Parts: sequence; structure tokens; C-alpha cells
Amino acid sequence: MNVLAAEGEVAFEATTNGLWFVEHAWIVVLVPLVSAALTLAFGKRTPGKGAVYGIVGVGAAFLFSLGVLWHFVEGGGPFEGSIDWFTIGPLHLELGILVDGLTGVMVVVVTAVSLCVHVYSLGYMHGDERFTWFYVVLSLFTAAMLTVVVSNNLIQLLVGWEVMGICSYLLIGHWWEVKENSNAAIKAFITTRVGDIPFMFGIIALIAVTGFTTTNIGEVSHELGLGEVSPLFVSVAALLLFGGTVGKSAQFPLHVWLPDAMAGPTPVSALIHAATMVAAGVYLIGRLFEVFLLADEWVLTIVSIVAAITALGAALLAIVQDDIKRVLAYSTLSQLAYMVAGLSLGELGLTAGFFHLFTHAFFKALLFLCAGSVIHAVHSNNMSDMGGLRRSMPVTFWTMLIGSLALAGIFPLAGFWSKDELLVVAHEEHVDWLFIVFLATAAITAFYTMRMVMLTFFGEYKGQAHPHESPSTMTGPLIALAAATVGVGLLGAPQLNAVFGKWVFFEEIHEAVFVPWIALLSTAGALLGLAAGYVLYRERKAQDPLQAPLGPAWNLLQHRYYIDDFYMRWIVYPVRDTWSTAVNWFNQVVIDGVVNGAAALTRAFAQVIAWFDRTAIDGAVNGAGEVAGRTGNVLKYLQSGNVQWYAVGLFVGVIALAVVFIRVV
Amino acid sequence: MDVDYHALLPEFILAGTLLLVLVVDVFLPERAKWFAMPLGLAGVVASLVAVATLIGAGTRVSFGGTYVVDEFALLFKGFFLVTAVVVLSVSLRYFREGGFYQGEYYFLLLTSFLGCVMMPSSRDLLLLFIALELVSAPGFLMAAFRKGDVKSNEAGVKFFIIGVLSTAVMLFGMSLIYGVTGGETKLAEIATALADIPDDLQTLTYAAILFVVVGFAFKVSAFPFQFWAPDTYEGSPVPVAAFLAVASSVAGFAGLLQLMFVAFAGQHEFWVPIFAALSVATMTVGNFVALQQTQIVRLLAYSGIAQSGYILMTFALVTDDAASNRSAFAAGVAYILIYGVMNLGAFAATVAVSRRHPALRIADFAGLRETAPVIAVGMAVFMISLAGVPPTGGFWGKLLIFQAAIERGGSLGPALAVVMLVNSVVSVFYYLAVPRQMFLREAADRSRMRVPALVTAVVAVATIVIVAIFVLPNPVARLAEISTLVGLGP
Amino acid sequence: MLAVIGGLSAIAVVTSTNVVHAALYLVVTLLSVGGVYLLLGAEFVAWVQILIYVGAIVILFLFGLMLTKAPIGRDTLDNQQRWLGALVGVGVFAGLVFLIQDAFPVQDAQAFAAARGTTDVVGEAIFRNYVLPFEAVSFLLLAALIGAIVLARKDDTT
Amino acid sequence: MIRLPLVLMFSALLFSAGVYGVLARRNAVMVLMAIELMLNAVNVNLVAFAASLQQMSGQVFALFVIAVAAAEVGIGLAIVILLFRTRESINVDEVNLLKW
Amino acid sequence: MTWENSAITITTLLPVAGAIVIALMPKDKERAIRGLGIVVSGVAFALAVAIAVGFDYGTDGLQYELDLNWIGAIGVRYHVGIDGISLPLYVLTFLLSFLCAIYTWRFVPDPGRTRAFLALMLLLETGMAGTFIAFDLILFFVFWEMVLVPMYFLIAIWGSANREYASIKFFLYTLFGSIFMLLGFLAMYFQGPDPHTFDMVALRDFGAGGGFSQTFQLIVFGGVALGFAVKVPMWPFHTWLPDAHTEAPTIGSVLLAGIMLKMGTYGFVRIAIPFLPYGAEKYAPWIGALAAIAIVYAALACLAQKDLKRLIAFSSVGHMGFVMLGIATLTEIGIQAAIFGMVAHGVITGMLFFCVGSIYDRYHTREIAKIGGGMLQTMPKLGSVFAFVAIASLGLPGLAGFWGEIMALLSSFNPNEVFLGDQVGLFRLFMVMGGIGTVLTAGYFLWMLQRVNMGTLPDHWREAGLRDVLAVEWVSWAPLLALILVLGLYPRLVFGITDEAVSGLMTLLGS
Repeated sequence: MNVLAAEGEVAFEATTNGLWFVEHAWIVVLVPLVSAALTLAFGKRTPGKGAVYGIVGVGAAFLFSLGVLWHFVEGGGPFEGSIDWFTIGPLHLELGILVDGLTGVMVVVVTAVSLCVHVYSLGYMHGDERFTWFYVVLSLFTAAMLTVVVSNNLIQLLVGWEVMGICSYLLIGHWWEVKENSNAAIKAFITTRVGDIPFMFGIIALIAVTGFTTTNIGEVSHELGLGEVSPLFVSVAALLLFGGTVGKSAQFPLHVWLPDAMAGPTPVSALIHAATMVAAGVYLIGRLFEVFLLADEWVLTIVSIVAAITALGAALLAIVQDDIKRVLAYSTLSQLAYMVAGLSLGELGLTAGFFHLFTHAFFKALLFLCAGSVIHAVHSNNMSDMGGLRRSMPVTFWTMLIGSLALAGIFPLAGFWSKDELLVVAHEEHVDWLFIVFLATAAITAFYTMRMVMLTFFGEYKGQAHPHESPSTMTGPLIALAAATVGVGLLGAPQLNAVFGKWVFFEEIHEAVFVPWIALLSTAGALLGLAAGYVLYRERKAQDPLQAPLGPAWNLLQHRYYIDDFYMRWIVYPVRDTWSTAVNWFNQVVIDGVVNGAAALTRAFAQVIAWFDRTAIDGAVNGAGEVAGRTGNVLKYLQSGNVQWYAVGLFVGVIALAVVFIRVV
Repeated sequence: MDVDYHALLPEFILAGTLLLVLVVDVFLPERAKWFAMPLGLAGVVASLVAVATLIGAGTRVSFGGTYVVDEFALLFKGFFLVTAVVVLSVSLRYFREGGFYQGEYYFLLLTSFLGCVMMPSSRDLLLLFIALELVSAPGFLMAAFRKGDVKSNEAGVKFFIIGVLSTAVMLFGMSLIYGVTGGETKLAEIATALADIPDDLQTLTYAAILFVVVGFAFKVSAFPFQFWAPDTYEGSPVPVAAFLAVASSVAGFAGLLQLMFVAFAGQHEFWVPIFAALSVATMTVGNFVALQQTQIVRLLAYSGIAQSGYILMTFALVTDDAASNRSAFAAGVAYILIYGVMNLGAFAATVAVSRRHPALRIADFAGLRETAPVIAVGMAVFMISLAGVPPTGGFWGKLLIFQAAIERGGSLGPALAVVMLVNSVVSVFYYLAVPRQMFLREAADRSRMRVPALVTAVVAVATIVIVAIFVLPNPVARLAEISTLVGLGP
Repeated sequence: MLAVIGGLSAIAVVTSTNVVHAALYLVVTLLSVGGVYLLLGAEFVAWVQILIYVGAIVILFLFGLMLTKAPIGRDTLDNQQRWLGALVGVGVFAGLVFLIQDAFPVQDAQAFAAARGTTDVVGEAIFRNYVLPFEAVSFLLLAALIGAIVLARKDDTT
Repeated sequence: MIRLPLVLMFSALLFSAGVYGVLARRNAVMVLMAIELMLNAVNVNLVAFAASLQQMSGQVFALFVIAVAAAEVGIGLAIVILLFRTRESINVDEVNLLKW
Repeated sequence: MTWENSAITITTLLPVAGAIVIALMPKDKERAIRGLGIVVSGVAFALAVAIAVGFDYGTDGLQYELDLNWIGAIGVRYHVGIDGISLPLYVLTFLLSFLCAIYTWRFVPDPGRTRAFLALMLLLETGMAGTFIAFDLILFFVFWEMVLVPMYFLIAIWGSANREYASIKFFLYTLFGSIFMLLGFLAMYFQGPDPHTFDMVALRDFGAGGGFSQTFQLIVFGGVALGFAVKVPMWPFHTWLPDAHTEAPTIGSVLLAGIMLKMGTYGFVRIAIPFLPYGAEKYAPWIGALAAIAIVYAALACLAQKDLKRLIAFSSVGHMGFVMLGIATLTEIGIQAAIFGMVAHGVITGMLFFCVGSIYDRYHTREIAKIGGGMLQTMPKLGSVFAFVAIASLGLPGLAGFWGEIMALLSSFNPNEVFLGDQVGLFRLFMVMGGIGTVLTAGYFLWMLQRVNMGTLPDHWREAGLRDVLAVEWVSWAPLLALILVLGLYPRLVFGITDEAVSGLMTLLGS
């Protein structure tokens, strides 16, 4: 996906059937946006409370994006087009689209998952007080995500990026009556914003490279490619950009918001916090890959270290969760880290990483939706309230099983192919430690996945509700996604020509390689994990079987390594309560004190002068008056006697001074 | 004898009027005594017409150069006569209802105004002295005119003693000037004589100038001769306070301008620092003490002191540069004119309130917007104008002085400007106290206040004039500019 | 000689403990001032001085003193700042003497023969150059007269 | 026969005595007298200068000063008497109304 | 007189005429008074729009210029005109005033007295609008000061509990600053070109060409900047603002935040920088520093506020910090960002104050703790509007608040190379502080929304009969809400106007 080639309108020779779609890819953004607007405007008055706009819109967008992808299936090249947006001084901004294979894949992922979620929510959100509003934000989010994906320039990307953030905030806090939900929403927004700030600076740095003339990604890359910018500058810029990824894709140390974000409705978790928005961070690295490659090596090393920590750390956390959504959330963290780590491996890793993004989107969305279905049935998030649901919810069970096995990386499901490819790349690039991390994480993943399935679907039901299978609006998407989960992995299968690599690549297409021993190794690891999970959780116990053996480590995991506590204790509370109070105190007492002090001083000065006047003039007068009053001879005295003394005294003083002045000068 | 009778016409008419008032008063029955006022008013207006006929007639010199009618003189004569109209207008009800000796009051008032009118033409020490006395002496009497009121009597005594004392000091200075200049009393010739005065007389000359300045400093209530003003204003009948605050002190300035810019212009190096100190001290004392006031007349008195300080500042801006002196002079004159309008307005408003609240505390203005809306709006405009804030004429007055100060340059000009600026800000505080009462507080008695039509008219006209000056300040600025005395000295 | 008498009695005026005595000392002072005028050749002024001051003003003062029942005695007559006042008085005197000595040194002073200011000479001067002040002063006196009457008049109406 | 500086010093003495009187006296009439002394000092100056300069105008000036002084005394006494009279009928506590 | 040279004079002075007419109307014709207020400000707004329509966007020169002798004696002229820097603020002034007049149709704060209220508001309108079109220093100053009195009364009469303290503080503080500004103006007059002039065009050309000596510039810039800084208000001269805002009636707050604060920043762009480029160069790092401090400081202070209105007032300090940061960079982008920031802040914060006013109207308290949350439950529309505007205010891309902030940060990455080439590191530090500020800003706004909008409605409000957004409110808010969105999506609306003028300015400064 050499964007340099995209200088012209169309950078390929042959016309394809999908060309029209590519050239008009902006429509794919616009349609959900219009849906959102329509829903907002007419939703409440429309039968079905307006969900129809979103479903139709996103459905249309999905079909459209298939058209876009078709272009690349046919072997088409990238396309870039833009219109003027505005000019500010030397800086010229445009609204544009940059459609290459990566974009094609992303639009399909986004619209597909979004469509599923839109449909699914019909059932899940049925009867919700703010059903219409939910659809508005859902559609708006879809539009924002698509904006990010098709954007050809940094500022437009940033706009979409932040709008996604606010949609995420709105949806996490959808049930804002409960304080925890709104807390989670704020936490999500602020934490990602912390990452966004360096991201923004990174963007600014990139724009600065062009001499503040353009924000076009292609031109920025071009400028960088000229090699006139110091590597250090590029490295710092890359690192700053990575901040955006860390925030949005919830990498360590900004990962804390994602588990909390599970407070939102489950479809939201599926769409935003599993399949799409969180993947935007990964997408970002891919889109600006040039910058990362031109940066010094240590940048990518940092990226891979961060990713490795996240992958392993989050996977471990997933083991101890009781909340089914949190299991999935930590799993998502871990899998996102997989992708990031993959990208940190270079050009080969790019394709692998994105392939994992692609597959993960489907099976993780599936898992979430299944979890939602379960939650919908038992009215609880906690697996301790579940159990034995495989009988009452067969569709959910089977689809979830497919998703779980895909997550665990079992052949031939989606996860197997993508994880395998990542392992291969790590091996080929000779980053052995990462290879081991991947492997270990895969095993742990399989373990907690199995634990989740066991606790949910096997054993005896522990809850109070009467679980039942979800309506077809919910199971339909489950089935669709399950089918996809089975299918999409094959797109990257080396045995099947690994077509995915033909769509998403950097600079040049690399043939995917299949290394049997690696595939075996990974499958073995996964099976080991699954087996362990099955053995340990086959029978329900009051206490988690791991709690005793893990000892203090269990506590550490329960407290999420104390990272959240650390943030609250040392950053949030100090800033929100202590510092702000201090500043306010400083403001009221010191700064305003100076102001009021000046006023008081003026008044005091006035009093001094007035006192002087009073004492020196009228005070004496009054004194005289009193004396006179006491002697009973009031009437005979002139109370003003001292006034003259004062006057003459002063003026004599002036004369004396003048005389001195005259003589001396 | 070179007497230009046309030039003296305003004075003659005024003198005739006041004699007529005196005579007619004798024959008027008690209930018709107030008739003296319209009579006086007619005379003043006639005199004003006479002044008008002199406009553009060039400089007219009488009595061997001791009495000059030029633009400067005409401007001030006109100003005084207009002031007279206003003071007469606001006096009518006040004196009619207060049980005063009306005829005599109008007679004294007109006499005082005669002095005022003479002042700007007097280019001779003797004439200046006489004119000053003519302004002051009836003033002493009028200040004590509330005969039954101890306050008023005390006011009279204080005013009188300080007045006479300062006159004595001034005269002593004049006598020395007479001596050192070799027997000159005409201002222009004093200037010539002082230009090449022998060195050994220098010191005595400076002392003499100082003595003379003292006499006028009293008149304009400059620090440290300011303290009589609040007491006297408070004690006097309110219209008399208006007269003292405007006519009397402006007369002092008229005299001072002539002395300093004509007779002693050559010695500016000596007196500029004195005026600088005087002005800084005056405005500071005035403003800061005003912050403490609770009585409106005292407030206006201290405000007047502060304003005097601003005007005195223009004296401190004199240098060798004629152009900058001209700016300073024009700024001073313009400020005086605007100052007169707003102060008259403020006093007129005070007169209106005094009928219901004779104590005239600031708190008595509470709810005035309801009880007397025209007065309230007018008073607010005057206060804002005194504070020098747009959209009022007072803004230009201050601006002109700032401008002159900056134009003067050096370190003194800007330094004085800064002092004045700080003072202006301080002054806002107490000026706003009055509108605050009027608009933010409720009156205890919320019935409509009965305000004499003449007083309302005066307030309304003054308000309009103040706003009009803001919109079109050019006439004032032009007037001030052409009426310069700069250059008449050596 | 006259000056010495005048000076001493002037001091007496302001220090005397008896108001009537003070007034009488004032007469002496005024008379000696008149004498000085005569010596200086200002005959007309001297006579006016004696007529108006001694004849009229001092009488007025005496009336005033009687009407206000002025008391007698240092403490009631003088205020507490007496000594400061004295200091200032002496200071002013010293300053003036210094100034005068500076300007007109006594040792250099020439005795001079004064121009005679007889009634007709002065009168002519007044009416030639000082008509206007003369008229003005007449108004002043008139105003003073009327005003004084109004103020001093006892009335029950106010 | 007569020397200008000496006369001037006499005048200065009168003036200073007047100043002292103004400062030290509490009785209004006495203060007025002191002021008269000061005015006389002025006149002595004027006449002396007129004499030494062989001029008339100083004497004329002096005449005017005398006339004005007379007027002042009249006014002053009238006010003092007025004050005296109103005070008599007014409570002692109300003395000095004119204060801050 | 043609439309070309009289248009802005008529438009600017129309409200004064309206004020006079309103003041003379009988007191009991309440509806007529309010109606006339709307009509007058509406016509003025229409005229302003007409001016904007007739404006030639392709040039940086003055348009609709009128230059008459006013006070010949002291060289003061009535010189008005409009260029790309003025136009957005000028139109905004009339828009906000118009909306305020509409709002007044339903909401006249205690103690009533609609007549005086509207008259003062119209006077205020003229003062504010005049400031943006004056091209004579004294005329500028006159308009500048003219704003004080009506605003003083608006706060002092129609304000809340502590109004007198707040109003006098506002008055004195701004007056204090502005007199130093006036001194600076006078100094420029006398040091300026020969013959002396107050004409801003002449002085700009003179000053930009290096006409003033360096020492002079350093001194005078200080004075002039002080006057502007107080108005902006820049940290640490800001303390009058929270008080004034908190106490002012809704309309007062809207106009204060919406327009008056911009007079200060406008002054920097229009006068301080072009007239005294050397002074600007030397002061810019300091201004930038104060701006950066203001951003972080205000955000922290906001977190501590318990009063809703005070919180928003403090947020203004932070937002104006971004504007000042943009100006301090002395770059074309920075200054354009500043102007955009001014407009955006005017729209957004004005709208926020409308919201707070309506919230107060419902709850009769502004204390966040007393409101207690759950506003979205009872008043979903008001809550949504409030949330929307708050989110716009925290700088969400796609809404108006974003462009000013991002462009200011962008420009501080590389401040003007000619003037501030050696200060790059410092300005990048400011940029980082600004970035931290945006996080904190998001923090306090979201926290505020959580405490006001979200959660469940406390029981004692259930019976209070809280009414959702009224028709009048919709009418007066809709344009602002639309503008927030439109400016966010189509920033050319402002940048397109300012571009020529600002680049003309930069050319003049030689960079």
C-alpha cells in the first residue's frame, strides 16, 4: 500500500468492477451519518423507534463496502481523492479519502460488525428508555469509525478519532442513572484522551515536517521519505503517535479504561470495545507505518515491549474475572496487544497484525454478543450467577463455543490462522522473546476461554432468573458472525493463497508462509490451555480452584496489579481534589487576595488620609470644642482656631522648603 | 482714558441688575420677594447676550491694559453667566421655601458673579485682588445664610477666616511682587520685568510668587487649603454650595491661569514642581477622603477637590515649549468647562433631593430611579462623567489632560498622568456609590418626589449637554484651544 | 522709633490676655503704621489709615468683643498650640528677614526721599487708572454692608 | 533718613505677629485683629515700595487694601455675631456638627 | 452618504437609537418593549449580515470605511472600517445580542425593569460592536470604555446575591487596566508619525515598519497589553471574571463571555502586535507562559468549583488561554486560530451560560451539589443541549471548540521563526501544558455533566415541576447550536474571512 503512488487520482491500470465504489468511498461514511441524523430527527416518531434508519443505513454501507473490497479482490490499487476544506495561513486542509486494501478490509469489518450489532440491539435494547438515542450514537459511531478508516489526512482522522471517543463515552454511560456507568464513561474518555494528547502532538509534528502546508498522510510520508528530517524527530513523532494507540487500543499503561467500559450495553462492547474502535489504534500504526519504519529502531522495540506486557498481563487478568464481559475485555486487551506486537515486527508483521485484527473483530464481536445474549437471559454479568446454560440457550452456546475456540486458536477457525501467522512472522524476524510471549499468551487465552465456557454453560445454573434463548433478532447476528468466524480465517490461510495478504501489505506483497511445527506448537499450547480449563472448571466449587495455589498472586490479579488503584490514589484524586482545591485556594486567597488587598489598601490609605485630615484639622477643632464645652464658655470660642494653625503651618513649611530649594539649587 | 464701553457692557448690565434687584426688593411685599430671581435672571441673560455680541470682536483693551476682553475672558464670562443662570434657577424654590432673605441673597449672588465676570479680564494685580474679593466676600455671607443653622454659621466662620487669611498672604505676596518688579501691577509688564530681574531679587520673587499662589490655592481648594470646602459646602445652602463649587473655584482658576501663564510664565521652572506636588496631593487627598463620605455634599466637595487637583496638573505641565503649553492650557480650560457642567448638574440634582431629605446623606438617594427618574438618570450621568468614563463628557476632559501630560513628556508628564490615572480609578468607587443607591436600593418612601420644574430642567439640560459633549467634543476642545493665554507672557 | 513702638504693640496685640487691651494695643500699632506712612510721604494713605482703622475698624472690633462677651485670660483666649504658633511666627519672621536681607541688604540701602502722596495726587491716580477697581470696591462695600446687616439682624422668622 | 529694608522688616514683624495671632488665638475677633495686622504689613510694604520707587500706584493699592479690609471686618463681625447668637440657643452637645 | 461608507455606522449605532426609544416608552407596555428590543437587535443583526454578504473576502484592506474629522483639536477622527479580523466578531456581536433579546422575551431577571434592562443591553451592543470597527485609537478606547457602564448596571441591578462586589470589581479592574492602555495610546500618538495621529492604520504602518524605538515599544507594549490582558482576562488578572460571571444575569454572562472578553484579544491582534512588533516579540514568551499557565490553572480551578456558573466562568479563563497562546506565537496560523477561538468561545460559552441560566431558572440554585444530578431524567432536552455544548467546549473535533485549540497548539509547535526562533523549546513546553489542559478540561466538563446531568433525580426535585426547554429558549439557542456544529464541520466560515486579513498583517510585520 504505497501511498506515494497515490499522488494521482487513480494509481493502477486496470479498471475494476469495484472502482466506482472506491472512488465514492465517502458515501460509506455519509450513509451512517445520515442515518444518525434521521434517527435523531425522526426516530421517536418512526414505528420501531427509529432503529430502521440505522439498520438500513449501515446495511447499505455494508453492501457498499463489499463493493469497495471487491475492487481489491479484483486486484485494484489504492485511490485518493479530496476536496478543499479550508485554508489557514500556509496550511491547507482537505476532506479526502484514501482507499487502499487496508481501508477496504476495515470498512468491511466495521460495517459488518456494526450491522450485526444494529440488528442484535433490536432485541437486546428492546424496551430501553433511550432506545432511539442508542441507535443515533451507534450510527454516529459507525460513521466516525469509517471516517478514520477512509481519511487521507491527519486532521480528518483526528476528528473521526475523537468523535469515536465521545460516542464511546456516550454509550458506556448509556445507563447513566447508575454512578458506576458514568464513572466508567468518564474514565474511558479521559484515559483515551491522555493518549490522544501525545497523538495530537505527533500529528502536529508530522504537519510541521511539511512546513505547515498540508496534513495529507501521503505528502507527510513523502516528506519524511526524503530523509531531511532528523531520525530523532521522526522517532519522537512516532512515539507520540503511538500514544494514540496506547490510549485508544487500551495498551499498557492506559489499558485501565477498557474493562470498566464494559459498563455499557453489551452490543456496544461488541462493536466499539472489541471489534472496531479499539482496533483503530492498531489501524493508526498501520496507516502511518512509514513513520514508524523511518524512526529509530528503539521505537518499535518500545512498541513491542508495551504490547508484550499488555498481551501477557491482560491474559493473566482474564483468568480471575467473574464478570463474563470483563473476561472478554481483558481478552480483547490481550489480543489487541497481539496485533500491536505484530505490527512492531515490521512489514511482514503488518499483514499478520491486520489479519489478526480482521479475524479478531469477528470472533470477539461474536463472543461479546453471545455474552450479551447470556446476560440478557440471566440478568447478570457474573459467571457465578450462570452455569448450565447450554441446554436453555443452545444457539448461544454453540455460537459462543465457535467463538471461543476461534479465540483459543483452534484449527480451522479464524483465530488459528491469524495467530499462527503472527508466530511465523515473529519467528522469521527472529524476535524470539516475542515468539515465546505469543505462545504463552495463546495458551493462557485458551485456558481462560475454556474457564469462561465452562462456568457459563456447564455445571448447574446458579442464578435466580429463568434463562431462555434470545429472540431471533439476537441469534441471527450470532449465527452470521459465527459463520464469518469460521470463514474469514481461510482468507489468510497460506494453503488457500492467503488472499488477505494481497489486500493488506506495506510497499510490496509478501507471500504468507506456513510453518508446520509452529502451527503444531501453537495448537498444542491452545489444547493444553483448553484441557487445563476443562479439568479445573469441570466441577463448580465455591472457591475458584486457582485461588489457593496462586496465593498472593491471586490478590495481585484481583486488584489488577493495583494499577487502577495507583492511578486513582496518585493521579486522579490528587488532581481532582487536592490540586484543584489548592489552586482554587491560591486563586481565592492569593491572587484575589492581592486584588482585594489592593482595594483594602486603598481604603486603608483613604482612612489614613482621612484620619490625618480629621485629626490634624477637625480633631483639633473638636478637641477645642470639647474643652470649651466643659468650661461652659462655648460660645466665645472660635472652634476653627486650629484650622488656621494647620493651614499657616503647612504653608510656612512650604515656604521654608521653597527657600531651601531655591538656595540649594 | 481708554475705555471700551462695549467691552464692559456685560459688567455694566450685571451691576445695574444687582442694584435694581436691591432697590426693587425694598418695595416688594414678603410674598413676592421671589420676584428678585426672575429679575436677576433677566439681567444675567441680558449680560450673556452682551457677551455674545463681543464674540469675534477681537481683543479689546481698556484702562491702560489692566482690563482685557479677549477670547479667554469671553469664554469664562460666558461660563460664569451660564452658571449664574443655573444657580439662580435652582435657588428659586430652595430660598422661597426656606424662609431666607431672598432679595439680599440674589443681590449677594449677583455681586459675587460680578466678581467672577471681572476676574478673567483682570490683567492687573489690583484688579485681580479686587475681583477675587468681590467673589469671596458675598460668598462668606451666603455661606452663613442659613441663619438659624449652626452648621451654616460655622461654615461661614471657617470659610471666612481661611479666606481672609489667604487673602492676607496673597496680598503680602503681591506687595513683594510690586516691589521687586519696580512698581508694576499689570500682569504683562510684571512678566517683562521678571524676565530680567537681578539675581539678588530672585529669591524674594520666588517667595512672592508662592505667597500669591497660596491665595488662589485657597480659592480652588487645593491641598493643603482644601479643608474648608467640605465643611462650608455642607453648611451652606445647597445652591450656594453649587456656586462655591463651580463659580467661585473656577474664578480662582481663571485668576490663576492668568497669573501663571501671563505674569509668572517665565518662572515656570520654579513653580512647576510646586504645582506638581500640589496637584498630586490635592487629587489624592480629595479622592481618598471622598471614599469615606456618607453625605452627598461632602462627597461632591471632596470630588471637587480631586477635580481641582486634575486641573492643577495642567499647570505642572508647563515647559519652554509653547505648543505643549498650549495643549496643557487648553486641556485645563476644557476640563474646567466640562467640570462646571457636571458639577452644576450634580448640585442641581442634590437640590432636588434636599427637599425631601435635608440631611442629604448618600443613602437618601436610595430608590431615586423610582421617586425621581429624571434626576436619577441625570445624577448617574454626572457621576459617571465625573469619574471620566464614556459615554460622558468627563471622559474627554480627562483624556485631554492625559494627552497634555504625555505630550509634555519628560519624566514628570507621564508620572503625573499615572498618578491621575490611579486616582481616576479610585474615584470610580465613590462616584458609583451614588448610582448604586439610586438604582440598586429601594427608597423608604416610594412616592413620587416633587421636583421643581426648573431644577428638573437644569438636570435634564446638563445631562444632555454632558452626553452631547461626549458625542461632539469638538466645540469644547476648539473653545479651549482658541482661548489660550499662552504666549501673552514673555 | 515708630517702627519699634509699632512692632512691640503688634506683639502685644496678639499676646495680650485682655481683649480690650489687645484692641487698644491694636490702636497703637495702627497709629504707628500711620506714622510710618507719613514718614514715607504717603500723607493721604496715612490719614485714611488713621480715620478708617483707628476710627472705624477698631470701634467695630470693640463692638464685636462686647457683643460676644469675650472672656479674659490666657487659657481661654489662646489655644494649646500657642508655643508652636510662636515658633511658626518666629520662623516666618526669620524667613522674611532673611529674604529681605537677601534682596535688599540693609548695609547697601540708601536713604531716599519719598514722593509726596497728597490727597489730590492720589485721587488723580485713582481716577485715572483705577476707576474700575474703585467701582468694584464700592460694590464690595455695598455687599458687605447689606450682607452684614442681614446676617447680624436679629429676626425670629428663621 | 529712612531705609527701605528697615521698613520692610517692620512689615515682616507685623506680618509675623499676625501669623502668631492667627495661630494662637481662639477667639474669632482676636483672630480677625491678627489678620488686620497682616494686612497692615502688606500696606506698609506697598507704601514703602511706592516711596522708594517714587510711584503712586503702591499707595493706591494700599488704599484699596484698607477699604477691602474694612469690608472684611464688617462681614467677619457679622458672621461672628451670628454664630454667637445661634449658639446661644443651641445645645452644647451639638457644637461641632461639621465633622467627619 | 452611501451604503458603502455608512453601513457600519448605521448598524453600530442603531442599538443606541433603539435604547433611547425603549427608554422613552411607557413602563407598562411590557410586551411592546420586549418586542422592540427584539426588532431593533434583529434589524441590526440583519444589517450586520448584509455587511458580511457585501464583504469582499479576497482582500486584506479595510472595507465600508468611513473617515471623518471628529475632534480636530486633538486629532481624533471618526474612522471606522471593517476587515477580515473584525468581521467575524462584529457579526457575532449582533447575533448574540439578538439572541439575548429574544431570550429576554421570556426571561427578565429580577427585579424586572425590562425597559432599563433592554436599553442597557442595546447600549452594550453598540459599545462592543464599535470596538471592533474603530480605526482610531481614541474612538476605540471610547467604545471600549462605553461597555463598562451598561455592564456594570447589568450586573449590579440584575445580578445575584453578591452582585455589588462583583460589579464594582469588574468595573474598577477593567478601568484600571484600560487607563494604562490609554496612556500607551497617547504615548504612541506623540511618538508616532508626524503629524501626530491616532489613526490606527497610519500607526500600524508606522509601527510595523519599526517606527517606534525599542525601549519605547517595551514600555508601551506593557501598558497597552495590561489593558488588554485584564479584559481577556489573562492569568493572573482574571479574578474579576468568575465573580462577574457568577453574579451577572444570564444575558450579562452571555455577552460578557461571548463578546466582551474578545475585545481584549482583539486588541492584541489589532493594536498591540502590529503597532509594537518589537514589544510583541519580547513579550510573546511571557504572554505564552501566562496563557499556558491559565489553561492548566483554570482547568484545575474548575475542578474545585461548586457553583455551576463559576465553573463555566473559570473555563473561560482556560479557553482564552488558548486564544492567547495562539496570539503569542505570532504566526499566521496562531493568530487565525485565536480569532477562530474567539468566535467559537463566544458561541459555545455564550450557549453554556444560556444553559446555566435556564438551569438556574428551573432549580433556583446553581450549586452542583444541590442540583444533585438526574437532569437528563426530568429535562432530557435541556440536559442534552447542555451536554452537547459542554462537549463542544471541551474541544471535541467536529465541533466549534476544536479548531481554535488544535491550531493554537499547532502554531505553538513552531512559533514565528523571525521573532521567536530562539524560543521554540519554550513554546513546545507551552504546547504540552496546553495538551495537559485539554485533558483536564475534558475531566472537569465530564465530571460536571456527571454530577448535573446523570444519576437519578433527587426526590425533592420531583415535585418541583421542572420544565424542559421552552419555545423561546429553542428559538434563541438554535442558531448557536447550529453554529457550534457548522463551525466545527466547516471552519472555513471563519478562516475564510480571516485568512486574507491575517496574512496581510503578517506581511506587514515582515514574516
